[in-house]
Order: sequence, then structure tokens, then C-alpha cells
Amino acid sequence: MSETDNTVDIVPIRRPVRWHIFVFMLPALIVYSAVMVLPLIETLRLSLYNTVDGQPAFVGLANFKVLFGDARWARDFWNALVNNLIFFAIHMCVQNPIGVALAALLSVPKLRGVAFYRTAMFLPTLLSFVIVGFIWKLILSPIWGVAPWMLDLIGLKFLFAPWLGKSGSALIAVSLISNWQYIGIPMMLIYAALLSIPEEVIEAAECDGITGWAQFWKIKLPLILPAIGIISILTFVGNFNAFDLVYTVQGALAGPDMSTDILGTLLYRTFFGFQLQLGDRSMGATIATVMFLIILAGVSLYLFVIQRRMRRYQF
Amino acid sequence: MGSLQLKSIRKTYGTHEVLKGIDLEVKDGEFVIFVGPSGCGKSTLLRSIAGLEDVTSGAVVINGRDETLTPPAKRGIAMVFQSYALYPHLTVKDNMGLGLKQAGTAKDEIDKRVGKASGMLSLEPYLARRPAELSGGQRQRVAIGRAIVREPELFLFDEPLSNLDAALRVQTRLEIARLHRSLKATMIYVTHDQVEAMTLADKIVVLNAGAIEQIGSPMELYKRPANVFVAGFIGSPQMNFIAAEKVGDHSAKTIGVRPEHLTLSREQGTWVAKVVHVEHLGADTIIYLESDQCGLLTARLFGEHQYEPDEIVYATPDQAHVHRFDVDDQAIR
Amino acid sequence: MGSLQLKSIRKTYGTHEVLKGIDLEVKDGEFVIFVGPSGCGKSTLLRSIAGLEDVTSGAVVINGRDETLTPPAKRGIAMVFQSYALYPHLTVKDNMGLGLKQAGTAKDEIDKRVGKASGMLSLEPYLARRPAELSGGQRQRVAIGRAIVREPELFLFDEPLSNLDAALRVQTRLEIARLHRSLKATMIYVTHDQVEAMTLADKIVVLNAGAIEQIGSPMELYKRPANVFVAGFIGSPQMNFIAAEKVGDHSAKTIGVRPEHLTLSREQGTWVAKVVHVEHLGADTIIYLESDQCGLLTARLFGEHQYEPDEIVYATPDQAHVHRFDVDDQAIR
Amino acid sequence: ADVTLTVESWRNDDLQIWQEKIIPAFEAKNPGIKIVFSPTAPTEYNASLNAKLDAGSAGDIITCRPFDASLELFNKKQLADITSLPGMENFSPVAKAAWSTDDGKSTFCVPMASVIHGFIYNKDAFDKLGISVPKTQDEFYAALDKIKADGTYIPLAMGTKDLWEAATMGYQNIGPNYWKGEDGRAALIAGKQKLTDADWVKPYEELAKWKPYLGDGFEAQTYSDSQNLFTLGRAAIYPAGSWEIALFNSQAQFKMGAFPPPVPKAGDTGYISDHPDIGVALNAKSTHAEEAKKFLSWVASPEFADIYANSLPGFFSLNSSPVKMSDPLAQEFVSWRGPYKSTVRSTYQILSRGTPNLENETWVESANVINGTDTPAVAAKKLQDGLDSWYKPAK
Amino acid sequence: MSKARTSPIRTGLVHLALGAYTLVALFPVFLTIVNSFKDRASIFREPLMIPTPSTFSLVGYQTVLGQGDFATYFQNSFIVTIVSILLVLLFGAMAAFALSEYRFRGNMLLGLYMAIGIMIPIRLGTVAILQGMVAAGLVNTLTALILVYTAQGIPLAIFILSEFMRTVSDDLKNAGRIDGLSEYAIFFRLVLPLVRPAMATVAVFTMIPIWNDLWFPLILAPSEATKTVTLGSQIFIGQFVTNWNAVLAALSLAILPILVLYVIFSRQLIRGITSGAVK
Ligand SMILES: Nc1ncnc2c1ncn2[C@@H]1O[C@H](COP(=O)(O)OP(=O)(O)OP(=O)(O)O)[C@@H](O)[C@H]1O
Ligand SMILES: Nc1ncnc2c1ncn2[C@@H]1O[C@H](COP(=O)(O)OP(=O)(O)OP(=O)(O)O)[C@@H](O)[C@H]1O
Ligand SMILES: [Mg+2]
Ligand SMILES: [Mg+2]
Repeated sequence: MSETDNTVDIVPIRRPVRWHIFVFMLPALIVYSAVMVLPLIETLRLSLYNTVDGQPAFVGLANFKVLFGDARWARDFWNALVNNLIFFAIHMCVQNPIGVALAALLSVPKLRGVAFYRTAMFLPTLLSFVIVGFIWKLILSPIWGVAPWMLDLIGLKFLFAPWLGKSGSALIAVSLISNWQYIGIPMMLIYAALLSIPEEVIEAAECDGITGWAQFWKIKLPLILPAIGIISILTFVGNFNAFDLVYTVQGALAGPDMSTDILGTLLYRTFFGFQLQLGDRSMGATIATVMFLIILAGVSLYLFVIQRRMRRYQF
Repeated sequence: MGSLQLKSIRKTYGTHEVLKGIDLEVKDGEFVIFVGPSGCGKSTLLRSIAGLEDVTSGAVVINGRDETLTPPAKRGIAMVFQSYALYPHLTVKDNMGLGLKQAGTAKDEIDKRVGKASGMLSLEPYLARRPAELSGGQRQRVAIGRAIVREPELFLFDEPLSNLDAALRVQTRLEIARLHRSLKATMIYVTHDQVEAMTLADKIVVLNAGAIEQIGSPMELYKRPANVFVAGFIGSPQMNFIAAEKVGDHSAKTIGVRPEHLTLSREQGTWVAKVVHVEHLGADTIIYLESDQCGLLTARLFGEHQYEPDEIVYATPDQAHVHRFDVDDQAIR
Repeated sequence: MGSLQLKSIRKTYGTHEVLKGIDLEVKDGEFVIFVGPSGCGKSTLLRSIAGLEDVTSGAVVINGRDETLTPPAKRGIAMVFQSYALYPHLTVKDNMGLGLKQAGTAKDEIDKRVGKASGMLSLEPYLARRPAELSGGQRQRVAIGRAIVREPELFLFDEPLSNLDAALRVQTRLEIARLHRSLKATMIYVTHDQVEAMTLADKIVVLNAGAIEQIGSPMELYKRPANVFVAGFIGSPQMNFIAAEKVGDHSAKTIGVRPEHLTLSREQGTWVAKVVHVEHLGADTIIYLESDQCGLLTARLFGEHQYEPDEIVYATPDQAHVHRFDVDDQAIR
Repeated sequence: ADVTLTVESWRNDDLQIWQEKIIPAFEAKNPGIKIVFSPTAPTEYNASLNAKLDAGSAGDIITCRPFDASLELFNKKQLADITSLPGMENFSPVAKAAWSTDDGKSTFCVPMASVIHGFIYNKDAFDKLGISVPKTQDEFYAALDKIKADGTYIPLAMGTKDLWEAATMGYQNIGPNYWKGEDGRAALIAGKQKLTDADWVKPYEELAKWKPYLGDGFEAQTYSDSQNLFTLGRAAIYPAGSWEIALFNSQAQFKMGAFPPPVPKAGDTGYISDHPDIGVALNAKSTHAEEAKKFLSWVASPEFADIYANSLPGFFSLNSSPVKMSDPLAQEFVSWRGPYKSTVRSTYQILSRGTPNLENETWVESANVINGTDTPAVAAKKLQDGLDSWYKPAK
Repeated sequence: MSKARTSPIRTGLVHLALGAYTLVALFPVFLTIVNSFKDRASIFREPLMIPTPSTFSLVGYQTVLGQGDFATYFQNSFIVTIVSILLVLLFGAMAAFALSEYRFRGNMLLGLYMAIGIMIPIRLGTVAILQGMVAAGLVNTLTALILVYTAQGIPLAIFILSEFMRTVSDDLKNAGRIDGLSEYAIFFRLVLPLVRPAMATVAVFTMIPIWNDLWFPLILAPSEATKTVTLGSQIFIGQFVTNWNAVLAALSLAILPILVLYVIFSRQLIRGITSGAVK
């Protein structure tokens, strides 16, 4: 084992050009830039334009002024942002810890049936939103619902409420559905990270009397910290881009009363339009730009501060 | 306190039988050394004692209790791994202290013990470093330190000194001997270093291909090897083996003479031979000879001696130290 | 073909200077051994020669060309890592063959060379295994095998035999010596084993704390150590150092006598001392003495000798082999 | 070679009818032209259509949403002007209004069908409980009370989960009776009335009264839940759109009837929402404009109207020449066209052009009112404030 | 058999916990599949019931198989998914290696640039992408989809793989360099096999959104010949009537192939264990 510490920058003595770096980067750069970045820039550019007298015109930051200055836009935006933060917080507090815990359990040595468990737990992640939305609406439905029926079985029917329909609980319910669906992602990543910890280090811990919970906490967790960093940032990025699930479960207007509206749904509604609302590319791009900046801030924080500080261990 | 019994331990990997029924009794406080050729199963045996490896059959009895199924953490052992197995994310200090911390030892006590161990192993300057920033020998010392701070009743060492330089090696060896005396702990130690084996052990266990060849005190093995394998394995350079009939001895199949029990003379002696190669070690001189009668011979002389290749010399075995083996390679006593 | 020059190589990790300006000349075909205490920078120096470590300053000249910036793959070297660094996903055979395959060597030729190397290292039974299924010594042999199949001009060995048992060690050592002769390759070898250093090296480089203490042939270092450090480092057990004034010698600060150059007698001699501890190694006996005049002394006697602790003996140094050092710890010649 | 025309549509539901009836009928008459009906899930339609039109990869024939969504496409010159297309004379200006410019000069879609709101009820249930079809508001609530008291049926099958159900089946269904149909709608557009006026708040007050008659957990009841509740016979009255007819016919095991939104007081003029819903247009960039026009003309013909209205009972032809329909429930709906005054949904024309979008807000507020989250007055105020923020009718 | 390092009680608890969560994970999936075999009325009336003879119905599957050429749709989905995964893995791993292995100026910024892709939904770029594809004549080809999905998958692949590649021992790569392996050989022969668990993970993560994507097939390749399964299933989602039997049947069918892919990839996870590499 050894470790690279990224903070120490070795002053390179003038090296010959390392062409292989270009070769390694090139295919990804080309495809990615041409098919993804350029179109996206093209779109984000629209945030500086708007239709003035029927003609597209450069308006500078006026769109942003509207977004934050206009009471209605601002209300929608902040509502979505706050909801999004809650959405993210629930993922961080429910999905990721459970995912990590499941991965830890799966990596218990010599456990039988791991492949089955892993596949079963990952299955929800494989499902399309259409199914997830449908089946959970059905389960939680007060009319046909499985949930009320099951609560009834254990005599807790009174606990049941039409969660998806109440503004107080809808966001939490949708977040939990999303957690259910995506728990496989942190689980897989952490599982892969756990697998790469050398057996001998774990054995040394066993001999040292560090077993079970303590072993996870003191040995495994520090060693998989980079993977946990990844799942956190992926959750962050994923949640701030999320859209489909809310859209399929709660509709584009993210009811009831906008209580499940997150940045993603706000953006899609604005950009592509919905029902009678016409797509407003400029304002959509403006929202997208703001979202991009929020996410960029998060990712940069991760890349430049957290990831750099984080120690990685080579196995 | 730290007695150990192994009852016909067997271990197979797939179809490959690595341990072929090991029976061994280690008394409390004994210092037992496992030696044997590379790949003979020393590490595997050690790991089985630790509980890291599930044995295929047999029982591990510690302090009279059958602990075959006890998890390693509950066996009250400390182990030094051949591959170190340091915790990469912890500093040297924490690597050593983690086990104690886990056991709930007071902070002062931990500091005291870590301080003592790191002093003993000359690790003080590195206490704040992480394993990746250490040299091979330093890592190995940390691994030793981690085991000894825990002061258990049973120590398992897997080639703990293999990466240390001679001076440090002697020093660490003496420390381990002192530790053994002061803790009165049982120690089981794997090494391939003859000096370590001879000086540290109460009892040496010679393993070969997963089975025990001989158990005995160091001098017993040196003086009365039970068979050709042990005779050849203990002692360096290796014992010279000569087909007995070549030298006119018909009561044995093979006779063996250690290099240090051959005297050389330019004038006269038992076997005539030609010098092939000379190694000057300073304190000793190793002379490789080719004799028509006995084949290749090695002689070890104390101090410095000038022999040139192709010189003709006479080698004389010390009759008191000639070993004789039968057709089954067993020693004839 | 395989000459090497190091020009004031310096290497720092952060603020920690690990190599403090190393100058060294290795001629084509020479066998150079680096020795030095654990952590003195041997591995780092080797890695710098290989190009794996970017040196902070200085130049590495191979075959007269400055290769400081050449990538390792282009330096035409083979290296055995202290940590083995085997490819975990490849079998033993593929581990050894990968470099050749990469170089486009014909399949037969690869098979031949791998066959030869694995025969030499007794690895045949393990060719189809992966590193995780090997014992420590077997892994080390694979690492050696991987280096030698490539038959380059410059070999770098980092403690290649540390995990081998004595017999195998002697055998492998001889193989390496033979390889050196047959390939006429330059070899640079790190070891902490005195016997290896003395028997293999054309030239030993003694490193201490990142600097060279002395360069010389094995016997030179043994007989004429340049300073206290080298005197103490070469030879095992270590040389006895005695404050010169205690024994009435005022032309030096310290005098040194190797354990093998002390003779013991129960009747008479230069220094009177009490036996503290006796180690029986079979071929030798090491006797630790305590003397009022000279402090702790170690004597090494050939063969077996019976001394009991607390016995009073007389130790006499062999005057021809007394080393004298000045206040700067430099040898007085 | 044959020319293939691709029809973009959100009407997945109609795929079979197009493949089995409409396309064969057209192709039989027009050899050399092949039609491919390529529907998209309705939620994705607008976005994907816009993208394809912008990039120039959309089909030749575009199915049009009513009013502003299509007008926008026409303004961007993505739909061709078909004012003078042969066959357009078959439609009255009112029918064409949904797909004409504000000044009515240019038309860009051939009107296909409209839908009518009302209530569908379970005849068996009404018979069993001895309820007669309510004509007025009071009778309506009396009927609901009676059903509720009986307990066998959920009085009203409607949920607020999907929002639009509350707005479309509730608000737009009963609203015209209070804001007086086209009069109120025009006044609102002209700025002469406000959503906070009594006429516009009243429908919300009525909706608020529905709450006790809805099923348990109606807040999480989706549109398809409502449909199923009704067709499975668990609910007595279903606030409906005429498009339900086909499905209900196939699913319900009981007799059904329909009644128009009850009038506030006996003798009041009744209004119904008879809302143009589907049209078809020509992609301005189509490379087969001639063939496409042939197709559009055919869609404008009585022949198409007949096929369409009869295959899809509940989608009523907008063609001037009357279509004979066989479905009794559909006939019942269409029979209201005479005695009741028709109007279109209040939010569709002009008023939903800006942000915040009045239609969307109406969805949210209608649900809020029923859920009790907002009082009718508050809801109305929110809507009006939203409208005021961008709509300046005086200009 | 009981073992020293696995106590039956602990193992039992672990199984209990895993089993419990497995139920949570599987129950809704079970419901989906069960309901896809029932008639519409009983889907809603008794969603929990196993299909009985009276409620059993294959109407969903009949509709699906009768409607359109689902075999082709499956084939298209397969081709698009697999080719995209392969390209994402290859290109992504190469770039991740460059970013994690070498220090060069702009390394960090390049990393950030490559990460932009996970920060903005690619759907926003639809119009420009579609225009590009129209210009390149790729509309209604699987190539268009593959290109988009490759671009879409690369950032995540780089992000995850570079993190894992940092844990590959330097000594190992150095041993390769000494062995005369070029940087390419080190990448392909040493690093790639050693990050197999991560590659499997990335493959799975890449695969899911591709398989389930509706948007780009709809925009870029809606033709009958290039339709994917997910797009094909959308036929059953209508404005007023959603044919849940058919949707459930189609999507249940679509789970199977992706499940197979998942199992294949997750196997790779276990194979690539690197222990015992370096001491
Ligand atoms: N990455 C690093 N950061 C800081 N210090 C380091 C690093 N790597 C090595 N060192 C230090 O550099 C010194 C020289 O290390 P090196 O590995 O060259 O020693 P060595 O002579 O090979 O020792 P050994 O015989 O124990 O293998 C040691 O003191 C070690 O602690
Ligand atoms: N996982 C495994 N699968 C198969 N064979 C194995 C495995 N681990 C070890 N072996 C084999 O078991 C034998 C004993 O290994 P062990 O590590 O105990 O040897 P050792 O005596 O410690 O050798 P050394 O002195 O070289 O460390 C070796 O031949 C080795 O190849
Ligand atoms: Mg071993
Ligand atoms: Mg070293």
C-alpha cells in the first residue's frame, strides 16, 4: 500500500511532451465536446437573450434580473430551491447511509446469497420512471392502496394519510420513493470500494480486536471515504438535476400547490413549456444557468477543496 | 496463560493440501520458531492459529479451550504479518495504538506503551507519518510495534525482521527476546534466518511441505537432525552430503558433514579435492571444493584464508561430527 | 553497455531530504551493492536510477547518456521491487512474460525464458497461480523471475531475497551471481544481508542517512572501514568499540575490534571480563561479555564452546586487526 | 415512388383508429400517398415537437393543440397558412377560432374535434336511490347528500392529485354557468371583468362545497383512480369530459347517463364548455406540401368527420355538416349544443400567453380550493394578481 | 458450517437485515410484475392479489406484442445500450487515466470541464443536438443515439473511474514501466483489469439511463426501424386513457434484458479483486 497525496506538487523537471496524455484524452474530449458541451453552451447562451419585439436580442443580465427581481419568478425559484435542498437532505440522510450500510453488510466475508441480495436491491434502480411512478402511486393510493391495507393489517390504519396529496408530506414521500429507487447506486459504488480494501488489512484489524461495527467505522470507512465523497457529489448533482420522478409522480406542476416543485421541474416547465404554457427558452436557459452555477459551486467545492484534502490509499 | 495445542490441523486450498495434519504442543511461555522452505505452509499455519484461516480439519486449543471456531479477536493474540498489513490511513502512532484504544485502554497508558515500543524500535521520528511515507524496514517495525503494544499472551510473528539491516536486526531480536522474558508470553515465530532461529527459540519446528519434520531445541536440531531434510535445512552453508558407499561406509546410505566440520590442509587429509570458488566473508571463508570421490564439498573456515581456485587441497571430516543416514534418509543413531 | 553515473543526486520529500547528493560511478558489468540502515534511502536511490522517482536535482547518466528525464520504460532496466509489485490479475507465468510479450518477443522464446527462470527459482508448480495464492517467498521469487527473463543491461534489485529461507537464499544468490557472469549485465543490489553483500559484490556502497559513507570492495570495507559507522555496519555481530583512553591508547579516540578477532581464555589475556550471555549457533558461538575496563564486548568463536554466564574470562584482541578512529570517528591509518 | 407523409400527434389513444380506419380510407382514395401516424406520449408532445420543428426534422402533418400553443408555431412560421385550403369552408369561424390568428384573418389548422364537459352518472345507482337527474345547483347537492347518506357510493368521483382534474372537470365544467359563457370570457379578455369578480369567484365557492362528497383520500386520488372508481361502480357521479365516453362504454358494467352542469337557479340560461381540442396543420418545411394539402383537405371533408366522430365517440366534429353519431351517450352530450350556450375554456385564449401561466395557476388553485388550502377569494386573488402581472388588456 | 470468522448469530443478523431490505426493494417490483398479468379492473381493484384464473389476463402482453415490432425495439435498445456502454467505458477510462495518472498543467480544469456534463441536463441541448444530427444526416439512426449517450455517459465515467484509478498502486504501474510497458500498455493491461469493479459499476450506472431514456429516441430516432423499447412502450400512455396493462407488460419485459446486463456486469465486480498485489 502506498498513498498519493495530491497536495504535494512535485516540481516537474522539463519533461518531453507526453503525447499519450493527448491520445488518452482525445476521444472523450471530442465526443463530449461536440455532442454535449457545445449544444449546452448554445443553450446557456440563450440566457443572455430574449425576445424583444418579436426578435431575439441580446439583453445582458436582464433575464437574471427578472428571475430574481420579479416577485413571482423569485417565489417559484426560491420555493423550488428550498424544496430541492430538502430533497437533497433526505437523500443524504436516508439513501446514502442505508446504501453504505447495505454495501457493508454485503461485503461481510463468506456470506451466502450475496449475488441475490445485490441483484434484488439493485432492481428498483433498473426500473423506468414510468413504472416507479405508477407502482408507488398505486401502493400509496388511498383507494386501491397496498399501504393502507397493510397498515390495516397491523392495526395502524389511522396512521395512513394520502401522503402524495398533502402539501405537508408530498415532498417527503416523493423523496423517499426516489431513495427507494436509487439506493442501488451508493450501494454499488461503496461495495466496489469495499472490495478493493486488501484482505490483510482487515485481518490485521481482526487480530487487533477491531471487529464488526468498530472495524467498519475505524478501518473501512476511512478507506472508502473517497467513494463516499463521490456518492455525495453524485447525489448532489443528481438531486439538483432531478426531474423525472417528480414529473411522473406529481405531474409537471409538482403538486399539490407546488409543494414538490424542485429546480428540475421548474426548469423543464419553463424551458419546454407545459400544457398551455409555452416553452420560454430564454428564461429556461436562465434558470438552467443558475442551476448550473449552483451545481458548479458544489462540484468545485468538492474538486478543489474536499477531493484535494482527501487522502487516497493505494492498495 | 498462553499454552497452545494443535491437533492434526489440515488445510486444503481447493485440491491442494497445504497443511497435512500438524500436531504440536506449545507450553505456556515457550518461544517456538517455525522454519521451513518457502511455501511449506508456515504462514498458513500461523494464520490458522490466529483464526484467520478456517482449518479444513483439526482443532486449535488455546489454554486448554478448543478455540477452533473462536474469531481471531477473541483469541487474545497479536500477529505481525509477513506483508505488514498496516492501516494505510493511520499514522504510525495510531497504527500502534488502535487496538488498545479499541480495548478501552486509558490514553496515558496507550501513549506510554506506544512510546516504549517506538523507542525500542527506533521509530520515534516517524510517529506522525503514514505507512506510505515509510521505507520497507520502517513499515516492518511498525508492524512489530503494533503487535507488542498489545501485550497479549500469545504472539504470532511472521518473518518480522526480514527487511531489517543487520544491526537493527540484532537489536530488534534482542528486544523480542527481552519482551519474551518480561511478558512471559508465548511466542510463535516464523523466520528463515538461521541466527534468529538458533538464538531465540526454545523449540524449533521444522516444516516441510505441510508436515512437521522434526521438533527440538536449536542445538538438538543442529547436532542430531532426525533426517536428511532437517540436516540440510539447519545450518548455513548447508551440510555436505556424500554417498556413503563412495567413501567406503556400507552401514549407511548417506553421510553428512557440516562445512564447519571439515578441516583443510594443503599437505594431507582424508579426501583430495580441487578448490572451485572461495568466498571471503571477513570473519569466515567459505571454500567450495570439487572432489572426485565425494562430489561437491563446502568447507567453512574461521577467519581469513588464502586459497586460490584450482589449488589441490585435502579435506578431513571431524569424525565426531559425521552424520549418517539410512536409505529412508532417516538418521542412524 | 551498462555503465551508470550518478551526479549529486538529491531528493526531498517535502522538507525531508532523503538523498543528500549522491555521486557514484558504476562501470559496465559491475555488481554494486547498496547497504545501509533501514530508512537511509537505498530504495529511493534505486527508484531514482530507475526513473520512478523524479529527483529533485542531479543527473542520472546511463551509458554516457543523460537519462534523467527518460521514462523508465526506455532506460533498458529491470527491477525487483521491495514490495514485489506483482500484477495481481496475471498468473505467475504472465507476470514474468508480460514485459517480453510487450516487447514483441516470439512466443516460444518467451516460454523458453520463463521456463528457464522458473526452473532456476523453483517456481514451476506455481506457474498457473495468481500472486494472491502464493506464499511470501514465492511472490518474491516471481518478482525476481520477472526481472531476469528480460535480460536487460542494468538490473536493480531491492532486497530480493529477504523472504527466502536459507537454502533457497544461497541457491538464488548463486543463480544471481551466475546470471551476472553470463549476461555480463550491470547489477545494482540492495540488501541488508551481510553474506549476500560480501559474496556478491564487486563494490559495496555504504549509505547512511542519505549520504555515502564509503565505497569499496567487500574485503576493503571489512578490513579498512573508513569510519566508525562503516566499521560498525559491516560485520555481524557488530564490531566492539572501546573508548581508547580506557585501554591506555591516547593516539585515538576509539578503538574497534571485531568479535571474531577476540580470543578468549580462562587463564590469561588482555582484558578481564565476565560472561553475560552465550548464544550457540552451532557453527559458531557468540559470547557476550561485560568488562569493567571496556564495557560490553562480543566475542565470536568458531565451533562450539561451553561458557557459562558469570564465568570470568580473559579476552585478547588480535593486534593485527585492531581499528583505530579519531575524534571525528574517521579511521586512523 | 410513393410519398410518405408523417403525422405528428399526441393522440396515442387514436393509433388504432388511424391505422384501421382513417389511413386506409385516405390511401384508398389517394394512391401514391402513404400516411404514417406517429404519436408521442402527450406529456412529451409539445417539447419534442418544438425541438423537431426547430431543427427541421418534424413530420409533414402536425396535430395542433388549440389556441396559443399552435399560434406560436404559426408565428414562428413553422406552420403553413391554410386559410384558403380547399375544405376549410366546411368550418364556421367559431370552429376555426382556436386555430386562427387573433384577428381571425389566417387559419393554420384544420379543426378536427371538440370536447364537451358535463357529468356522467351511474344510472343504476340513481335508480336504486331514487334520484332524478339534477337540473339546478340545489338539486345537485340534494342528490349528492342523498348518495352520501346512503353510503353505497362515493358521491363524486374526482381527485385533486393530478390538479388538472380539479380545474378541467370541476372549474371549467361548472364555471360557464356563473361567468355566463362567452360573455364573461370576452369581458375578462377585454379587461372588463376580473377573476376576483363575484361571477368568477362563484365557481370556486361551489367547488369548495364538493369536498365532503369526494372519496377518502381524494387529495392523492389520480385521474385514473377517478375513472376506475366510477367505472367499477363505486362512485355515482363523475364530473366528465365527453372524451371519456369510449372508455366508459367499454369498462362500465352498468347503465350510464349524462347531465350538463346544473344551473344556479331554475330557469337560468345554461352554458356548456364545448371546447375545440384537436386540429391538424401543415409543417411549413414539409417537402411534400402538395400531398400534405391533399390530406388536409380530406381531413376537412365530411367523410373524415364521420369516420372520426363515430370511431371516437366524445370527440365531436367541428365540421358544419352534421355527423350522425350512433353512441347514445355521445348523442346526449351533443344534444346540449342547442339548448345550452357553448363556450370554450376560459383560460385558453390569450390569457395563458404570459408567465405566470393562467391555466397552470388555475390547476393549482382549483386543487387548493377543493383541498381547503386556499379559500375561493384567496384563490381568485392569486389568479388575478398573476394575470395582472403581465396581461394589460387596455393596451 | 460454522467458521472462526463468521459467527452464526452475526451471519443470521446480517441475513435478516439484508432480507428485510430485499423485501422492501422487491415488493413493488413484484407488484409490477404480478399486475402485468391481470386485467385492468383487477389491477386497480386488488393490486395485491396474485392473478387468479378470473383475473389472469395476458391482454397487456398481447397488446404489446401485437403493437409494433417489439423484437426490433429490443434489438435497437440492446445495440444502443451496449455500444454506448462500450464507448463510454473505453473513452471514459482513457480520459480518467490521463486525469488521474499524470500531473500536467490544467489537469484540474480539464477535470472540471469534463464534469460539466453531469451538471446540466443534456436535454437542454436538444435543439442544437438535433440540428447537428440533421446536418450530419444521422436523424433516425442508432448512431445518433449512441453518440448522444456516449457523450452523456462520459462525464460520470470519468468522475468515478478516476477516483478508483487513484487507488491502483504506483509500484504496480512502475513495475510495468520498468517492464518496458508503454503508457498505453499500462493502461490496457494493468490498470483496466485492476479497476474492473469500478468499470462494472460505471457500466451499470451508464446503462440505466440509456435503457430507460425516452427523450432522445423520441427526438432523434422515432422511426419504426430505430425505436427503442421504452419509446415503444410510450405508445400505451395516452392523453386520457393509459393502457396500464400494456405499459406494465412492456416495461416488465424491458426489465429482463437490463437485468441480465446488470447481472453480467456485477459479476465483474467480484472477479476483479486485487488483494495480494503488493505487500
Ligand atoms: N513518500 C514519502 N514521504 C516522506 N518520506 C518518505 C516517503 N517515502 C520514503 N520516505 C522516507 O525516506 C527515507 C528513505 O526511504 P527508503 O525507502 O529509500 O529507505 P530504505 O533505505 O530503502 O530503507 P529499508 O531498508 O527499510 O527499505 C525513509 O526515512 C522514509 O521514511
Ligand atoms: N489462496 C491460496 N490458494 C492456493 N494456494 C495457496 C493459497 N495461499 C497459499 N497457497 C499455497 O500454500 C502454500 C503455503 O503457503 P504459505 O504462505 O503458508 O507458505 P510459507 O511457508 O509462509 O512460505 P514463505 O516462507 O515463502 O512465506 C504455498 O505453496 C502457497 O503457494
Ligand atoms: Mg509466509
Ligand atoms: Mg527499501
